[in-house]
Amino acid sequence: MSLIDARNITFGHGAAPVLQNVSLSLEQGEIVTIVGPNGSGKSTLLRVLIGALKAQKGTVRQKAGLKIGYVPQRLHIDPTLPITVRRFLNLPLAVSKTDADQALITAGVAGVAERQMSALSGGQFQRVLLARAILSRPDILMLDEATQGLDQPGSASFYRQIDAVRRDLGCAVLMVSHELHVVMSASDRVICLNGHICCEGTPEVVSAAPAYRELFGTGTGGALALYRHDHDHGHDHDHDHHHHEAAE
Amino acid sequence: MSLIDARNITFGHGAAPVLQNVSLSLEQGEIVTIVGPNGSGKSTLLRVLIGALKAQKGTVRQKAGLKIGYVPQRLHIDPTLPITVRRFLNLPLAVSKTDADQALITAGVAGVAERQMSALSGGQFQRVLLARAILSRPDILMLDEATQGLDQPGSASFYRQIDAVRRDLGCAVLMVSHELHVVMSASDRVICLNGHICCEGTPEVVSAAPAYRELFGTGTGGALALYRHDHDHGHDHDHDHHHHEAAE
Amino acid sequence: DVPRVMTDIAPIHSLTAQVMGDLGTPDVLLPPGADPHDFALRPSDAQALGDADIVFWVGEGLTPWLAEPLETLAGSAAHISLLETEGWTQLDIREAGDHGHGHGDHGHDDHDHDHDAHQNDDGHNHDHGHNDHGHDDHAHDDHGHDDDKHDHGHGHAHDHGDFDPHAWTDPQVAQIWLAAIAAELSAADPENAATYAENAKAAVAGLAALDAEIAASMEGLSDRAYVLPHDGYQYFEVRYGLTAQASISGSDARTPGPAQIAEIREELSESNVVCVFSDAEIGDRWANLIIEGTEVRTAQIDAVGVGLDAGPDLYSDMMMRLANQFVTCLSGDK
Amino acid sequence: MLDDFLVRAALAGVGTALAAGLLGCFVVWRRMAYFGDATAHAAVLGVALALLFGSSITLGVAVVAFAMGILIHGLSGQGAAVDTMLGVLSHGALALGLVAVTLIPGQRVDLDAYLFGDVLAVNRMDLAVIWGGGAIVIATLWWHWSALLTATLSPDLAHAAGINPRREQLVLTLLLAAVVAVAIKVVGALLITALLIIPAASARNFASTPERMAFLSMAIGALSAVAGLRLAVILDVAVGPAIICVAAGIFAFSLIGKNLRRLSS
Amino acid sequence: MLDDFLVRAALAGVGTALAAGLLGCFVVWRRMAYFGDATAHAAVLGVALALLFGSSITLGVAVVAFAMGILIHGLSGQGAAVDTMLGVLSHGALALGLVAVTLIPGQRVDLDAYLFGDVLAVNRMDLAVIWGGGAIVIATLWWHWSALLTATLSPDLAHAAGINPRREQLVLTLLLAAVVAVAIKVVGALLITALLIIPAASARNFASTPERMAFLSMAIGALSAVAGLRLAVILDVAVGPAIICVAAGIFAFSLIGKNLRRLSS
Ligand SMILES: Nc1ncnc2c1ncn2[C@@H]1O[C@H](COP(=O)(O)OP(=O)(O)OP(=O)(O)O)[C@@H](O)[C@H]1O
Ligand SMILES: Nc1ncnc2c1ncn2[C@@H]1O[C@H](COP(=O)(O)OP(=O)(O)OP(=O)(O)O)[C@@H](O)[C@H]1O
Ligand SMILES: [Mg+2]
Ligand SMILES: [Mg+2]
Ligand SMILES: [Zn+2]
Repeated sequence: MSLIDARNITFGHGAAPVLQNVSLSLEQGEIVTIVGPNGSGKSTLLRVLIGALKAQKGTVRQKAGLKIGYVPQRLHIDPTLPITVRRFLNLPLAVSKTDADQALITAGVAGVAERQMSALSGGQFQRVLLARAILSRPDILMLDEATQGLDQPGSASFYRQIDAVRRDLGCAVLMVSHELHVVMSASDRVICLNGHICCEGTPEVVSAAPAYRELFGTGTGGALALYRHDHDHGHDHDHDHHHHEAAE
Repeated sequence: MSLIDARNITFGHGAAPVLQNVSLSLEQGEIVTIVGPNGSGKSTLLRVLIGALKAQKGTVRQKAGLKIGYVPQRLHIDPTLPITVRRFLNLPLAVSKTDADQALITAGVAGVAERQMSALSGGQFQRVLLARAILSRPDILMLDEATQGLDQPGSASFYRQIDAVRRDLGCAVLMVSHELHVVMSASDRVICLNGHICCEGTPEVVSAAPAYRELFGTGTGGALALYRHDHDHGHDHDHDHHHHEAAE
Repeated sequence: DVPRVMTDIAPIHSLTAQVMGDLGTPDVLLPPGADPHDFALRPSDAQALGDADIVFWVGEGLTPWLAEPLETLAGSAAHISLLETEGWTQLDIREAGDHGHGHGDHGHDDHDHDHDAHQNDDGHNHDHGHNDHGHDDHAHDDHGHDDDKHDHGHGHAHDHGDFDPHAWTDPQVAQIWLAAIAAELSAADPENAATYAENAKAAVAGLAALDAEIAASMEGLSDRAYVLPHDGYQYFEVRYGLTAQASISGSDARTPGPAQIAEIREELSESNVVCVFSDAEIGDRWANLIIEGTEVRTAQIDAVGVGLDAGPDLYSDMMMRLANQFVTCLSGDK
Repeated sequence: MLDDFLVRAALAGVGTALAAGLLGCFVVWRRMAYFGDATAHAAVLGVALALLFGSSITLGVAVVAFAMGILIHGLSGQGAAVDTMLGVLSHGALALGLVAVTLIPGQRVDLDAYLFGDVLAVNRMDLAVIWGGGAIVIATLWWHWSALLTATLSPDLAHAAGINPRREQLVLTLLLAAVVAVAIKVVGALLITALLIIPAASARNFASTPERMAFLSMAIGALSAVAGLRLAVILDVAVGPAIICVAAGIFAFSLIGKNLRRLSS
Repeated sequence: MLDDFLVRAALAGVGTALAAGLLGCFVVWRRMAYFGDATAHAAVLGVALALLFGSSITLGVAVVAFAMGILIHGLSGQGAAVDTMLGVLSHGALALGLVAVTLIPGQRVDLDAYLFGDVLAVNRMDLAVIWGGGAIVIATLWWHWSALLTATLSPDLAHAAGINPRREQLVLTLLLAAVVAVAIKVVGALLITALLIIPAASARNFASTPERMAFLSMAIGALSAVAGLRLAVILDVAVGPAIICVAAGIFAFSLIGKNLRRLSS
């Protein structure tokens, strides 16, 4: 049986539906990425899957006893609640100190265990969120733009970790990301969402799909490449680059 | 005279200093980017520059009547305060309706003017923040990871806009960003911050500096490229790509 | 031994002090002038209650908040609620406001205590007359207050609110209470019974003289219309033939509503009210508001001993002053 | 016309409600619901101090309310949540006031008037103070509107725009102290906060911009004052609580209305 | 020992303060400072209703407090800020209670005991209720701790962890109603919130984790109860306000202490 199985979800915050007839199921061990333009309902879909929002139509079925490690797109921790990073990692279930320390080291924020959550920089905060999600040894990791605010080494190590976690825990990963070029190489399956699912499949299939190209232009990095074309800072392999991405 | 001139800034939230002896000045029309690992004090520096934090040592001098357009790294708008996007754009100074509509179109969120700020998706929110900052016709735009959460077309259009704004308004731009490869091509000057300024200068100078290479590896995209080397999803131009970024 | 005695308000304290004379000094919970309708219990009060052998208090009708503390803090003491003594006539609580409508029937009836009936009636047929209190037999020594413990359990917590508790404002009632106090003290302290009886007798005589003096001074005022601050003077009025046109607040001195104020202001212009009184329980702001724009006078009255020293003399001083306050404001030009 | 105490009461109620309704929006937005409480409760302390030093009670209340405002302002820079800070100060002040009142030798204080208000007893002088104070409050808010709103939204955005959010907060704090000093006569110390937040919270259910919320809030406040007075006359009960009951009723309707709108959409 | 009213008062104060101190942390974190107020003020309404229907007052208070809890719970799902909602309900209930009490025909009610508390008059039965209730509150919190904390931090994180944040909120709400019903005897309806938030706010200044804050808060609450009683005896003033004055004093010290630590570092 699938870990989680959503069928024909329709959801709207007000009158207009944000998600229409979206179906999605996750199998153990697969890495699935949701891509889509801003406001296309990606975060909403994740929140429906974890049960924070109730779909107006359709059903969400979770495997019994399913453990989800969730990294929300935004999390505002009120400074009135004093909470150290270490305590945060132990919520809601206690983990061993060694595990916690190891997780922080892996996340690249070894020194912050005794710091207050509200006193972290944006990137540090994001790394701690991720460490917590992985520490709970989940069946599914749900990551909503988990690399936002991470520096480049952090971002790279993040993708390496995802892969390691999948290998070690055998868990499924459901990510939302705008880093299309990385996503395409890191996922087993890509879902392109724009209110409804416009296309879905292996990265190769999706990047070739007309619906996807319509949303994101001719290549994954095409948009950024565009910018580069406007400026000339002496990139002698501009064409090469563009070509590379367009072909990806 | 410089638009803003910070001299020997030292600042700490608690005992340990976050910024040590940082000096920075901005001239009209230049695009300066601050790069640095997570927790290196980039956001803190921006907040010292706008006056939200008082430096423990050193001085910040703003040109008289300086107008700053600021996009913070995080902004939590409490849903108790009902505020539409249109009203938000008019704070603190009213702008014409045409200007506001045009700004929203440029930012790619034409339809949201009458929506509540708290009902925007992450990327839509970010686009509105940016539109507001530009609308105020500032002398300096200060952008703290302004492209976080933006989809790729949004991100590309953002960089195009920055350039346009600099041209049209003649304003200076001070950005914080982790998108090293774009930054390097979009900035006149790059400051590499890690508590102190480790190196500074034109993109070419900085990307060649040993301090920079120590922080970010051999190339701007090196870290991400690393990941790609670990996986083989059939990218037949992996090497080419890596080479490109390393040389940038 | 002389029992340690606790009293609730200053007038009761004064009466008790007269009975105890030199044998001892009773304590008082609410100092002179304190508003019995407001709650305040301090640690020293709790201590004194705990130390007491006998508590004399007016009763739950006046200080409903005191019932429970009495039970927990002075559980072993005898509680004498003076409202429950016999030999005097209890008056019903009047409906706030329109006392004056009953001017016609000041008849002398014998006042059966139909406590349930008054809830439904509109107050117009209340007998504000001179009741036959049967004051001839002042020596009610046979009341049998010899049981140590009066049961003030929670069961009948609200049975006492039905008649007006301000009975001490009638010196004749006070005389009966003096006897009750003496009886209770004698029962607790038989050795000094004679002294208590003697003191009580002297005190009763004093009150009789006071009563006569006041009655004389109030002569000829019975046709004067006035407004009471709160309905806490009914026994005084009945005793001396006065009739209030209205009272701003009810017998429990709660804040009046606007309709009440408006009605009184209307009555003021229609009738020949000469004085609107204020007292410590509800303050003078209402009186000032009501007389605004009229020639009507305003003055203070008091029946809880504002500004007087607690002690045996307080009761007489207070009552004389109260009479004077009425006389001063009611006599003179209309 | 002013001879009728009901007319005076209505005018006092409406004047207070207008200023309170406007300020109440900021109270709701900044989660300072306790500010009114803190200052109002401090007023009890003010009464006690005035009696102790034999000064005018109005003066005592005003001075203590302003002092409380400044204290709150100073403490709120400490980083702790403002509402918690206010909760502490509010009840601390009330407790201190209650203790102080009982310590005054030989003095009887009728706290009820300050706790529950006595709008029926307002005189022309009070009316002048209420409307004068209300006008100043509304005018100042009007003048500072944009800056206040920006500072409320985000202190950092305010800094960037050259607005000092601390100064704006001080302005707000002092205005609130003024409203409390004025409103204590109308609804009493225990219910002032209600006059601040209930109209604003009701308005919240229908407004999409801060300005609309502000106007609605003022309108609801004024309506509550007039209808509450009417209710008090009908039931012959104290006016302050009656005004708040009406406001709470309007709030309940606003909730129902919002939900109906939501369902129907 | 229980014969001494001071011992009984101290035990009642400490028992209440322990439960209130623990719960108070959640009140502070969730910005529900008004919850205590709302339920406590509802108690005034409970008194009125009990008299109207001739039922026991304690029962009336408990029923209305729980009903208020459920109402708050229902409304807080509506999206409006919880603290504003609570402010509205709080003052609405107080106003309604004040009006209702004056409407009861021919009945003399003394609200003061409920407004200001009378811990000096607690009997053994009251003590049993206070400690029994306190034990249930603390045990339930202990049992739910992790889930409550996660739900407080972020409802979404709770959902992901299989915790229903609405249910946790309901638990909290009902516990708070219980504490209020118990504490009304000790500090009175007007000051219950103080017992909830002042110890927690003081503890906030020294704690780095939720657990340490909770323990400190309980300790500060208990200390305030004992020292407040002592203070009341020395000054001979009402006990409830004296307890809160001491707690506020501790809070002031905690602020000063925090600033000294900050300066010295
Ligand atoms: N309120 C605070 N109290 C204490 N320390 C803080 C606070 N805010 C930030 N810090 C610390 O100061 C340092 C600099 O933070 P800052 O937010 O400036 O980093 P940054 O360079 O913007 O990082 P990022 O790329 O992650 O956004 C970090 O180590 C952070 O943990
Ligand atoms: N609380 C809310 N009330 C009303 N509408 C909302 C609310 N939250 C989100 N929306 C709207 O729902 C749509 C989907 O939002 P969602 O956050 O799921 O987008 P997203 O795909 O995650 O976008 P992004 O890439 O910008 O994060 C958007 O149009 C957004 O404006
Ligand atoms: Mg999103
Ligand atoms: Mg930052
Ligand atoms: Zn009386």
